[in-house]
Amino acid sequence: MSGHHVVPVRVYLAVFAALMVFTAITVAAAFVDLGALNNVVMLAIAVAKATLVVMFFMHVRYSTRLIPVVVFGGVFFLLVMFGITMSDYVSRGFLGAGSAWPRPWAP
Amino acid sequence: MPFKIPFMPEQASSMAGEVDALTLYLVAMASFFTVLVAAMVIYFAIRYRRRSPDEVGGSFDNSALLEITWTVIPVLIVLFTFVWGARVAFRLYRPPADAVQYYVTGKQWMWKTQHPTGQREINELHVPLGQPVKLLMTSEDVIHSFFVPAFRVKADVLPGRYTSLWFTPTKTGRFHLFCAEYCGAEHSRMIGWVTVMEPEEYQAWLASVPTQGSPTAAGERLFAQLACHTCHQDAAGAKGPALGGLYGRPVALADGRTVLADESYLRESILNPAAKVVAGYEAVMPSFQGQVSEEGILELINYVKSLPAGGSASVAAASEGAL
Amino acid sequence: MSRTGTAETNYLNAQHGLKSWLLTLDHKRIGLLYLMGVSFFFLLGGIFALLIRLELLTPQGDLVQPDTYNRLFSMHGIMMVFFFLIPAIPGVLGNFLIPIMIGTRDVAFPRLNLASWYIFMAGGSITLLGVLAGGVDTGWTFYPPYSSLYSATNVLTVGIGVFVNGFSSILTGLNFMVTIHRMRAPGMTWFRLPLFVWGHYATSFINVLGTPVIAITLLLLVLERAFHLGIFDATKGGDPVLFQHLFWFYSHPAVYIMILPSMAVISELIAAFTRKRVFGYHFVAFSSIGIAVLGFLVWGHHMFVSGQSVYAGTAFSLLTMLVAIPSAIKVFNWSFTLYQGSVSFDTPMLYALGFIGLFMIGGLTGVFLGTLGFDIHVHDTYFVVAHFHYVMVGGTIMGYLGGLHYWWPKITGRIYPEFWGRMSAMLVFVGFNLTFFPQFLLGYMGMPRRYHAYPEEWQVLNVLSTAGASVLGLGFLLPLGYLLWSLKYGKLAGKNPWGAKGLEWTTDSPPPTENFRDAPVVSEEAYDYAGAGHGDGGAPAPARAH
Amino acid sequence: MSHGHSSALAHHFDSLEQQREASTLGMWLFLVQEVMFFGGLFMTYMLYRWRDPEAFAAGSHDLNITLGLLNTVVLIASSLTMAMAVHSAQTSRRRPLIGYLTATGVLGLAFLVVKYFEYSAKWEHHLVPGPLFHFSEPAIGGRAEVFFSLYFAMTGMHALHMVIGIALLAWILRGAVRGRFDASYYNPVENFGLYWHFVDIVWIFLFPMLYLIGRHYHGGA
Ligand code: HEA
Ligand code: HEA
Ligand code: HEC
Ligand code: CUA
Ligand SMILES: [Cu+2]
Repeated sequence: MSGHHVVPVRVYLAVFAALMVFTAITVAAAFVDLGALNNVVMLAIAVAKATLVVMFFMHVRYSTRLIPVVVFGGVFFLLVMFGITMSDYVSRGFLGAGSAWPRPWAP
Repeated sequence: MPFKIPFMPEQASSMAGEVDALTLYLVAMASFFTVLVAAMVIYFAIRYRRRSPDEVGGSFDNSALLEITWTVIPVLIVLFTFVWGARVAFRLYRPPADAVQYYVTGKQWMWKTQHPTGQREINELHVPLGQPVKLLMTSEDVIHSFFVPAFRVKADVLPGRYTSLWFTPTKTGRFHLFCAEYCGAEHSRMIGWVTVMEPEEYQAWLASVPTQGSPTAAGERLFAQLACHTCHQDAAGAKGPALGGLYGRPVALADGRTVLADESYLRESILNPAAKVVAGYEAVMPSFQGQVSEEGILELINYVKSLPAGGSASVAAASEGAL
Repeated sequence: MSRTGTAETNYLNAQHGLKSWLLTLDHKRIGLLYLMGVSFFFLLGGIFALLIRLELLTPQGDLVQPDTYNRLFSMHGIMMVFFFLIPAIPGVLGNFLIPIMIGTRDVAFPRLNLASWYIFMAGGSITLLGVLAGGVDTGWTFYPPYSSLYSATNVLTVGIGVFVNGFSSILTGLNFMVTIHRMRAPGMTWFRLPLFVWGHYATSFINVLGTPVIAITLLLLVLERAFHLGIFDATKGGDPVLFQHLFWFYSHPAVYIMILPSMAVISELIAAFTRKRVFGYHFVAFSSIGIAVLGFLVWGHHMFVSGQSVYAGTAFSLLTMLVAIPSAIKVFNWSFTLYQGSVSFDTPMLYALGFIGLFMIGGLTGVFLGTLGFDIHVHDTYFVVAHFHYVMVGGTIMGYLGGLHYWWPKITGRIYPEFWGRMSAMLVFVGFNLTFFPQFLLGYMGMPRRYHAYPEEWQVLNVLSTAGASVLGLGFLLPLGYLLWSLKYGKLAGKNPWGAKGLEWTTDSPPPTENFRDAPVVSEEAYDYAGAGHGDGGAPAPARAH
Repeated sequence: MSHGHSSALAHHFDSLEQQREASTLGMWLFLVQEVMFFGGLFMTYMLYRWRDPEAFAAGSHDLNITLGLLNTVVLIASSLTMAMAVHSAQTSRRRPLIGYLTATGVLGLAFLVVKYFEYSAKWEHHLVPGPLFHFSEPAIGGRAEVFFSLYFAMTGMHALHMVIGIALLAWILRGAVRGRFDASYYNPVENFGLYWHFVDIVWIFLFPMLYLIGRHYHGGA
């Protein structure tokens, strides 16, 4: 059965190396001022690292179909929480003065 | 459209009729479905009642046509309902341009109100008939909610922020004012009255109430008292920016962002000046947190709002967007 | 196999002694443990409710002090929601029935199941401690900054109690999901599952995804109160409205945690008492999933006047409208199941019919509340109170009682007295409407909720409501009496007293510890009363002519 | 595959296979639950950072990036040793299993020790939210408090998970020493591994979000 898949040790080592490299990049990038891009890079790298851990260390790549569905389902609802809540705050200023939780906007 | 239906509170604002019309539609819609389903259930239950102990039911147990019918029709109905409800709501949110601003501060457990001309009241608010009124509201402690059933308006009143609501009274009389958001022991006693008067009567009433001057005047006094003017003077080389004509204008900040100078921004500038530093100035303004009451802040804001642009005579017309 | 129930060993008499109950891993016994727990909390919550209604008999607020009143409705809401309604149907009926219905010996993780009960009781006990120490007065919604900085009551204790209890829900949901995925008997495909199981699957999904969010939110609240972190404090740059977002992110889906299991019961009752397959099986099954998923997108309808953005409010209003559709589909399908059925009016069916009517009114008034322009006026008034009692009491409790009566013979091996059953169903129905219908009117007239005193013009309707509550209380007390009575004196039930379909009716009453003497193999659709699979619409089949 | 472990099969399962799949699914659902649990904290972080990026950058500036980086490396390394432990169990090698589990535990403890030094430094610098809180930069002042509240809430919750993890690890290790696990039965090891990796992933997000956002913050504005 798929669940008994034994992942070769070199895969683990490769993943570990990749995680280390990503860590180095993310720290290095943090010292360079990229403006808003800093956040994008930081998050992209964190997501990539997490994906590696999930796929290889946690064997999702080798598991039955149900497991990825569960994982991505969970992440999806997390994004729903983030997205909808932020949409409230972002749109509070739209109507102009008065109600906005003080917040910058570009005219 | 004034009409009187039992169990409806008095209609005393320009929006009350619109809300009630929506309500009547909703009740009609719900009655239709309730009667439909009840009739169906009762009829089937009697018509197909069990006649012998080992009888079983028929095998007609699905129909795509029926499923589509009773999915699509409710979808259309709720979409229609949504649109109607949203239209009413947007009208409830957007005050007319000629609305006059009053001030409300919620505090455990009382409503403090102030007229544009400076008169203060507690748990009472007098307003003239036919005049659109906008309330700018904040709380000194917990969340409260300003609710006048006869006007069909309600809005939460939050600490650290301004919210607003508006109404145009269409009927004279005294109307219940409730706090609708639970706020502690005396929540149910945080109640009062909104009194709607004929305009002349209102003027007479205003004259009869002693006042220390308009909020703007009070703000001016505070401005001097707190020594704001030492930095904010319309002179070159002043430590702080000139405040004339500030309200309603976008302000460029030191970090490159731009903010709209609305009440919330002014408030933040006084309580937490370092949060948004104006481009070209040092962040030397001290915080006045704890030194001015919520009402004091409102008065200061009022005063700042009244300052004419560039020292010229015309008071910047408050271009108040909707809420 | 011609064994006849109670003479044999069954799960009740297989072992004796308190220890055999407190350490049991048998899902059926755990179900009974839950029955005791939730009944206790229901009675407690009910007593608080009666005191609320007594106070509201007169406008002056003369029975108790305002802060006592505030504790009453807070504890009433907290007990009823967190310690009764959420655990009731999954804990009692779900636990008892899911493994039997899918043809297996137990849930996937029996030890975890028992742990869930202990966590539930621990959470309940901590909360009770808070109650005994003086209660809490924040409302069941715990809004800061009142709860974090101003309330002088036991917010910490109760908050921790509810927090702990959350893990019971999460673990039960997890257990059910794994059980349904991995433990089905041979031949029990997804679309042969009874709708009861589908409903609980959808519920479990919400439990696993939603409950942790309220857990962390309450934890933040507790930390805020204890250490003044500033996270929900406007004077420190936090936002109290964020709490509301996080709270309702769970607590709206939680209302579906409360109703979906009840809907699951209703599907079973309708099928059994019409002796007919539930109309539109697939639609009913998928609408449960639809409710669970859409239910996560609408929480902001509790915040229309909270200072939330108008645009967000509009979007929430639209989504709220859509979440009503799957419920509508269910109501129509249940009603149409009666068509060409063989309808009998035993007690469970009376509850089921009552459910349809009351849930419909509750649900439709929910749609009212989702309508933006309407909600601004009635938010935080008795209209909302009436709405949610229609769905929670008229809906969930009706379903719970219906289910309890229906499976009582299976659970205990005894039949309850039918006459008293029907009496209580009628009393509940009448008392319920008398209690809560006037509250719609009060709400529209403007009576705010959580008010200890109110203007005199509203007294008449309040008196009606209080009168109704006493009838309702009686209606709830009756079953407590006669169900206990039937344990000893009820008629023996036999395997299948209702002539119903479903694996649970093929095993003994009460079932043996391992549920089935021979492991079942499933070869037919659910509710296959007509005998030959199921028809494809079109001409009515002649099966009724038996 | 020999079934030397029929005692490992609980009575209500039909096969070890079914039991294993059930426990794996259960563990994943538990982790999804954990994702939502931490999600509430991340939501709070996101909102307040969006609202006051400067205060967050200033607060972040005061965290010790060297220790943060060290802990990141320690934790990722412990994830590797944990993966290797599962590998050893899958291939029925008891000694390496014990070794890797021990290594994982030691690395976990190392993480906590570093965390302890970080926390005590914060305490000394008055960066713990509460009445003693004091942020040295006047332009930011009390605004940084929410950042530190979140710093402690998030890393504290993470550390709590580490502590629980280490306790569980001790229990797994005991099983390993007694030879309970081999290729035919290792799902406790595997499931514990899932938990441990999850805790690692949380840190993978916490590290850049808390430590790295203030690197080019130079005070003032
Ligand atoms: C069991 C619990 C339960 C259930 C199932 C529901 C179901 C629904 N609820 Fe309710 N609700 C609560 C419990 C519940 N609610 C509680 C406890 C509160 C108050 C919390 C507090 O503040 O303390 C509340 C509050 C509440 C509010 C906030 C009110 C306010 O505070 O201002 C709103 C607003 O949208 C709402 C909407 C809905 C909707 C649209 C549904 C829908 O799911 C209903 C769907 C059902 C139907 C629609 C009926 C059947 C359909 C037909 C008969 C067909 C025809 C239908 C159409 C044409 C639409 N609810
Ligand atoms: C499952 C949920 C549930 C249930 C079942 C009930 C059941 C009832 N509820 Fe409640 N209710 C809530 C959930 C529920 N409620 C919630 C969430 C709130 C909001 C709280 C808040 O604002 O924070 C609320 C609020 C609420 C209010 C509003 C309070 C206010 O805003 O000021 C009222 C007022 O009438 C009320 C009444 C009732 C009544 C009469 C019942 C009846 O159905 C109860 C009938 C049951 C009994 C009566 C028990 C029978 C037992 C006995 C009779 C034993 C008696 C024994 C002795 C005296 C020894 N409830
Ligand atoms: C020590 C000098 C000083 C004092 C006293 C002072 N301010 Fe300021 N104020 C400043 C400076 C400098 C700025 C611009 C930098 C900033 O935004 O922090 C400013 C900015 C402002 C702004 C935002 C202006 C804009 O253009 O956006 C407002 C509003 C304001 N101050 C109001 C007040 C009020 C009201 C008081 C008295 C209660 C006050 N200030 C007292 C120095 C001062
Ligand atoms: Cu103020 Cu309720
Ligand atoms: Cu809701």
